[in-house]
Amino acid sequence: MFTKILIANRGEIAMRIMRACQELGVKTVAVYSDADQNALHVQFADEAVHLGASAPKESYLNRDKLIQAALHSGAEAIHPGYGFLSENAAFAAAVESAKLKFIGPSADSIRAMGDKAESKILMKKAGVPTVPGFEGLETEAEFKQAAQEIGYPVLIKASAGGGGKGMRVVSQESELQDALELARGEALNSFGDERLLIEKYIAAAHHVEFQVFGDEQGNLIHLFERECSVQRRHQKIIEETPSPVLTSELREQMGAAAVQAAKAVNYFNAGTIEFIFDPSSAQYYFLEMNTRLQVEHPVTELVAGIDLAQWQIRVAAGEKFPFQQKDFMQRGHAIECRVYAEDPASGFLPSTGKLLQFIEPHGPGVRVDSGFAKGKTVTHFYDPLLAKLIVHAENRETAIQKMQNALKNFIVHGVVTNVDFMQAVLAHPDFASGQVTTRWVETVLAVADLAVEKNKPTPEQLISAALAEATLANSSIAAVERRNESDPYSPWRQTNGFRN
Amino acid sequence: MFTKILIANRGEIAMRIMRACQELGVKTVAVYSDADQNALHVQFADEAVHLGASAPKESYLNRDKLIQAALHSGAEAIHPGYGFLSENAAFAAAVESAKLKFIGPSADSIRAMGDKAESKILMKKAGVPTVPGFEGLETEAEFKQAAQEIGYPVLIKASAGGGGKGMRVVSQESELQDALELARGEALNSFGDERLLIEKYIAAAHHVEFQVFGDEQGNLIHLFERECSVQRRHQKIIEETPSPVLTSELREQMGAAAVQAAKAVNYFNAGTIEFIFDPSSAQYYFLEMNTRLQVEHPVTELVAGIDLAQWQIRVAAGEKFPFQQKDFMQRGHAIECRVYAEDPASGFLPSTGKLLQFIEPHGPGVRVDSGFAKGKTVTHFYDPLLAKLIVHAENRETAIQKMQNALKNFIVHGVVTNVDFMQAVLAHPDFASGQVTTRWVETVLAVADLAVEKNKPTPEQLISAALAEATLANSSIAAVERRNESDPYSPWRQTNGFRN
Amino acid sequence: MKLLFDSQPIEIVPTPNGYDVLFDGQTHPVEIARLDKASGQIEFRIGGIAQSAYISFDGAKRWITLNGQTRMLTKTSTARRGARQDSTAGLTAPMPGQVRSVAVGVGEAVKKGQTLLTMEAMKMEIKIQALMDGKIKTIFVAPGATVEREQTLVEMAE
Amino acid sequence: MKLLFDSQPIEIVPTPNGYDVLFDGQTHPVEIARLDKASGQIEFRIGGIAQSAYISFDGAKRWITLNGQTRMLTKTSTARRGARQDSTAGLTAPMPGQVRSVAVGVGEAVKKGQTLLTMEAMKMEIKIQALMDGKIKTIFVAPGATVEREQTLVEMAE
Repeated sequence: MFTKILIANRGEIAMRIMRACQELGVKTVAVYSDADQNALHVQFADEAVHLGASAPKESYLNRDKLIQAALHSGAEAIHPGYGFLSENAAFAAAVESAKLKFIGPSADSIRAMGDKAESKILMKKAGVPTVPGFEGLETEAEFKQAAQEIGYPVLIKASAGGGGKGMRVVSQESELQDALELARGEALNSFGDERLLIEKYIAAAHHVEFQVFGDEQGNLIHLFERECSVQRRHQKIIEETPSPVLTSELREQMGAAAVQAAKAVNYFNAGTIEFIFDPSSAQYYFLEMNTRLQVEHPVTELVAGIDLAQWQIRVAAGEKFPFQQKDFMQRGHAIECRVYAEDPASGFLPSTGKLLQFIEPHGPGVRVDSGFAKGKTVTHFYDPLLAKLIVHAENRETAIQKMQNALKNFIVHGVVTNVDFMQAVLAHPDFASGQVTTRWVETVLAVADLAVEKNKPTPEQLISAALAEATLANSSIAAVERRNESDPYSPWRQTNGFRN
Repeated sequence: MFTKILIANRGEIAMRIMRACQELGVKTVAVYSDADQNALHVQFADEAVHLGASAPKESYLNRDKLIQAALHSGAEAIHPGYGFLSENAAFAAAVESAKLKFIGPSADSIRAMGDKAESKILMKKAGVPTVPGFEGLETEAEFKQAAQEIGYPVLIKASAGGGGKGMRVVSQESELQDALELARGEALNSFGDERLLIEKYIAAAHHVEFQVFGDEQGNLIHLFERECSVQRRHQKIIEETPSPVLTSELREQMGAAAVQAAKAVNYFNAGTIEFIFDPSSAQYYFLEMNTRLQVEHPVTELVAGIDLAQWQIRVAAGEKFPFQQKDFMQRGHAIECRVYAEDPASGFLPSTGKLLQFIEPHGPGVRVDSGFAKGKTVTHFYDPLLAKLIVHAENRETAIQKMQNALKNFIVHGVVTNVDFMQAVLAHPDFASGQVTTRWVETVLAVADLAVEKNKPTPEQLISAALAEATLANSSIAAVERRNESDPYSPWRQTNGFRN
Repeated sequence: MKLLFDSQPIEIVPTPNGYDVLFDGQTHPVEIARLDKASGQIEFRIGGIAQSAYISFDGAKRWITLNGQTRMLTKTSTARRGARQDSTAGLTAPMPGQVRSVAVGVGEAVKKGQTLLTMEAMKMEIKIQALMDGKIKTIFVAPGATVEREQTLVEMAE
Repeated sequence: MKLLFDSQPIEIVPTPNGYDVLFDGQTHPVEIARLDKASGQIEFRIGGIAQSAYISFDGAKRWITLNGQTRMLTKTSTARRGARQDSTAGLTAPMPGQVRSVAVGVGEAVKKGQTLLTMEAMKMEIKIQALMDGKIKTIFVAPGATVEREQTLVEMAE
């Protein structure tokens, strides 16, 4: 086992990994930017290295600084977390070149899965179902013929693309020509590459992904699925497992396909195969592979009964993964809610500020993976994830109840959060019946109504505000809080004298 | 389902039950004594009823006051928790007479299992193994013959007994006469009843108990065992499941015996069959039944994947328990450490005072069922349990690691706790090999050494104390804490004027 | 004590048992059960029904959580009412972030809805669009600039 | 600054980088990394090794948790040293609790080890036993009385 690991990340995932390290008896090195000098992960680590300015490219995305920090602090390995450099093949390679261990898959695996078009071709070869479509077409006639073959509606998207750019849904042949021109222009502008691909458009799709895990000796299995269809702007908000739309036959098929996909790139460590699932036809298609630990890994941990973060470190240290597929089963139901600093009533605009209150819910079956605490500041430099609230219960119904109650007891002041919004999702009949598709938040859930509902304060809210004014205002609270603040750099010496 | 429940208890178990109620959408009524007016369970409940003075008989043991409080507040049921009136058949009967529901077994079941000698006879009849021995003997000659039949060493104990009184271990025949006389005298003094029983003395025994659970329609199953051999003064300190000493064959046999025992008294709701287990012979013997939820129920919840507190309420409300024996399996390993306000170095003397610091550990697989918080006061009126720390991991080894790390992060100041003592237990090779018997703490673990080791402060401790003096002392901390204290009865009005 | 929250006038008057809170022509008698200044928690009763609120102070803002719902109210003084400018000519940053690009120049004529500049915050791109047809009068920021919430970015003229 | 903890003399002297802490003839240079007054947490380095301590103040007592181990130190002033009475004649309550029964009367002769009274606290019975042979001089408590830690219960004479 390693004696010291550098965690090249921040927020809740840095905390999660450091807790795993503590339990394994491994020392931790945190890294931080200017904005994070007072952050929780810096305080929690055994030591912390300052990287640079707040902008990610000066800090958490700066490969050289990270590797230097690891070498300088005597760390033997780097855990990348998720986001930032976690899926950067060049970083993984550079880490290994510096004789450090990259806690994740090989640089080759990351590279192979990094390009959308290439990985799709690779998966087709490996016999993994992909969305029906064609790559490498050029003329309008070719596209027209392809569209007829696939059947409308079709999706046109940039080969080099991502983030919805250069993407067009075409419902009938008459729209095809315009769509091709527009998509080509956008693709060229955004990626400097006008190549397009065409595939079947799946209107009401679920996002169902499979966790895979393997050691460096070639033992790789899957740990079942996660249903991640509750999304806004292509970003997941609520995840759960088991998926309410899978039968056990489908689960077995898709799990086998996920293992096949991962083995096609000689995968090891934790990874996720994302599928698009069409409930109308019960068909599933490979979407992409995430070559790192996912944000939503806790639901798998709870339902499969495994500590993924610990095992990531163990297998990176050379341990064999001692389990086989048959050792795992899904037990109970787990749901994760991502508590974001954002305002759902204003189009999910991020919200920043100092956390005036931050009370996490507690109780049996309630887990909070948090990167913040009362008094900490949420800045605009990084993603708005404050904490993940995860519950585990006997079945989906009780898990929903548990989550609703836990959300009620999660109190955040100082930034606007999506907590109340997630309550609305959980209380919706479509969620109860498991019919939420990836476009559901945008198309079905009446976000506008939520905003309207909030316009008029309730009598109880007005009374609370008035009571606070009468009892708490101008009291010692504000003064006390200021005095309790700790300043990490020039602490007590200016203010405290010595008594001899 | 009920709309409102009164919880006739305090501390962590009151909190545990109220959390279950919250998730079920059931309103809660707390009760409290003078000493507990500021307690956590009072603040957490939807409403709270004052019972009376701090002495238990004036408050938590006062049947009439509890029933009146339930009737007055409109509660439909009473949950007794553990301890206090939870195993009092007369209370259970009185609750039902008041047209309230007692959340637990029937008064008849409680009564049948309440008397040690009677329940032993009942169990023999039901074919449940009991410790070999005889009841109803009178003359010394009868005892001598019985002892020969059983084989020395034998145990003589008061039929009406409990708490070790009137109990004598006899290793050879020459000691028998004296032992009988002494035991008779003690039995008469303590219980007004000189009847004795004789049974085989099991020197190196494990305490292994089985959780049973049933509904009022007659479906009753077991939920596997708990190993509770780490004890001091016959009180459990650390519990775990699975037991390191059971084979799967033994588990199946003992589980079946537990179900048989419970069915013999038409048991429903949560209960526990305690066995003495002799590892040298692999024999098990019925010891007694606890007709209520146990302190250590969380380890079962984690390893069996069930919420016992919720199901207690559900089946009391008339729901069927929908599971069969085959629906359950043990997954992973769970350990519970009871954090007591007591000083192991001074013979586990209770410690009281105000909690100056109370930081609970957090993290995946770590659960804290707590009845206290920073600023609360631990009084001498009730038992010294501050919180239960429970971990769940893939296997026993990682569970021990997780517990060791969690204990390291549990910080309590203001009262002495057994946290460091439990670290010593967990680190002991006997614990690692699962060889701890019920008398191990007293006979093997060198408590004296622990005390000596603490006598001399370490250099780091001295340095910390000196730094605190230089940086924290006479600072704003003390003043701030005083100002933050909330006074529940005459809050802001004396101090705050109004600004118009 | 007269208050104004989100333009709602409220009066609060101490009583022997607690307070009377008056608004919309109604009087709500309130009893205080417990007050925890450290956490900003107030437990009270309205008409016998127990309520528990968490309240934080943030300048004129009040963060209130009640029954698991959080909302923000703004305390205003009568004097400052109506002072808010609703001009469509000045474009402000909807949140703190960094200016990524500026798509127009001073003096340029633009159409309503046209993107004038883009910002970035928390991995998200935000387009600042013209609220009317007109001309660019002043541009206050350059690409790369860090801006605060409600900082004016561009001023237009008709 | 000179201190005395559990009879151990310590001196602490500010330095440009933090403090020097002196005891047992050794000087330990300490650097402060972070100080959180709200939680009483001090992060510091001794000889380059990071340490994190939680410290609470309780009159003269200091509760210290370091590396997951908690211990209490008592700060004493040199003046008060040695003032503690070690008499075996006065019997004090080892902890707060309630007197359950008194087994002896004033003037009664008792043997060392004989139970004089029983107390109850936290469901536990505690026997107060004579520390020497002698006579009961005074009994300060009656059954049912609530007593504080270190309150004198019984006084004996030889």
